[in-house]
Amino acid sequence: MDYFLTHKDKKVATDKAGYLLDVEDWDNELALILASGEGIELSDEHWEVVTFVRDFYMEFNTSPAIRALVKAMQMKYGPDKISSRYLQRLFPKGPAKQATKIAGLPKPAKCL
Amino acid sequence: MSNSIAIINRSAPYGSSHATESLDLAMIAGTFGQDISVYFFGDAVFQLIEQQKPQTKGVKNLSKVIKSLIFFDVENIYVCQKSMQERSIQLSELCVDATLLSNDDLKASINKHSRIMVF
Amino acid sequence: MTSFTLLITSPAFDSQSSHTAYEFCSAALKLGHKIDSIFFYHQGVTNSNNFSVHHSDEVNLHQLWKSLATEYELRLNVCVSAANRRGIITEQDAEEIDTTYYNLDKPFESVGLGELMTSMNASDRLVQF
Amino acid sequence: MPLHIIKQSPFDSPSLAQCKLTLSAGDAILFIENGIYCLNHTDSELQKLAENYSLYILSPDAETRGISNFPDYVTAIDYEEFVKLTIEFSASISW
Repeated sequence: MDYFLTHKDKKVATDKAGYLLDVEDWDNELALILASGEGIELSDEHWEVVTFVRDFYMEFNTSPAIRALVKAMQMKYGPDKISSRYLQRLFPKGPAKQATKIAGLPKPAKCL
Repeated sequence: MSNSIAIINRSAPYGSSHATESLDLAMIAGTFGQDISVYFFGDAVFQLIEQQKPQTKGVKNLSKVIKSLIFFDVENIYVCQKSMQERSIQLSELCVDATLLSNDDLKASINKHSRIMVF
Repeated sequence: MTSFTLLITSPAFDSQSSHTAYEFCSAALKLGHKIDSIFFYHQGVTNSNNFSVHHSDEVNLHQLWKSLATEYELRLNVCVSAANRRGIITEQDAEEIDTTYYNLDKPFESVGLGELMTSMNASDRLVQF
Repeated sequence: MPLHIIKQSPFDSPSLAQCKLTLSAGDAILFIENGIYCLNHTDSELQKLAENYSLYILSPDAETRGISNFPDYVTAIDYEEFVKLTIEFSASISW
């Protein structure tokens, strides 16, 4: 079975859980659609995390699990601002899961 | 010492799945707060070459993945000096700031661990 | 008594190592030692494939592990990601990819790699095959 | 002090050569599976190795391969003794 989102009159392929199959399909408007599917209205704080997660993936070819995400973001924004609680508040169903989905990245490995 | 983990990599990247699944394991060990050391030995030193450029979509650039280890709390990265020399690789060609170990240091370092895995 | 975690990273049929692990495990149990878990990772996950078919006069490691696990109540843990990549899936995985067939069944259990960490921390020794 | 387990033939794998680089006083080597063929590998100089390290061979694997007369510098063991070795040594490395 094929799964997809419709965006700009085009079909964008996803997996069954709604993660994009091709990171290159992503753009800012698609992020809004993906976010609304998660019941999240993207604030500036959300965008900061989503952009960070996407940049991390592009730089390291791997999605950051929650601890790695906190550690990497703290290095950039400082420990006062970033904590796992802060990320959890922005992405209640799990920052690693939801932020990667909205950032157009593949579903994180089940290994964790 | 009691529960420290050593992962000895000795396989070249891309030709087999050893490198990929070994790195997955290292990341999870780090994430679980284990005391972990990762060794690059024999052909595995090729995993550390900075200038890797996979040409196939869906094949991850392992040098990039190795660079991310630090965020997964994998901080002890060691590379065998002899293996580098044998393959005429310079330290400047590596993608991370790995600790270069002489043969004696390599032995001593590995011997500190009680859980040793080879990939 | 010593407790062991056995890590199996070699394939079930294509290498002898999984069979060595089985013999080692049997010997350790006979000597009264404890096996905390047998963890299948990398190519070792093929040990859990229920769809492997063998002639009746050939070793069937999948069945041997099952019998041993049932007799001694052993934990046969299989890394979910390594298994899925090699076409070995549970009933739940099958639902996720819209298929009705699955080939990983009890007492093999699909788990995350964190289970390996937990098991190693509980054991006196780790031996890789 | 690890127990080094060699399971690949020295003729097609660097296992024994790599293991040798990490040996230190008190270590032991156990030959199993195709590692048994190390006995046939003259370049490996096992006899010399035996002067400093304990060498063991898993006898069921040797006999499977048609090797039953072991040189006196290796000790032939069975699976139960294999288990005991992994307990005697603080760690094992499967090359």
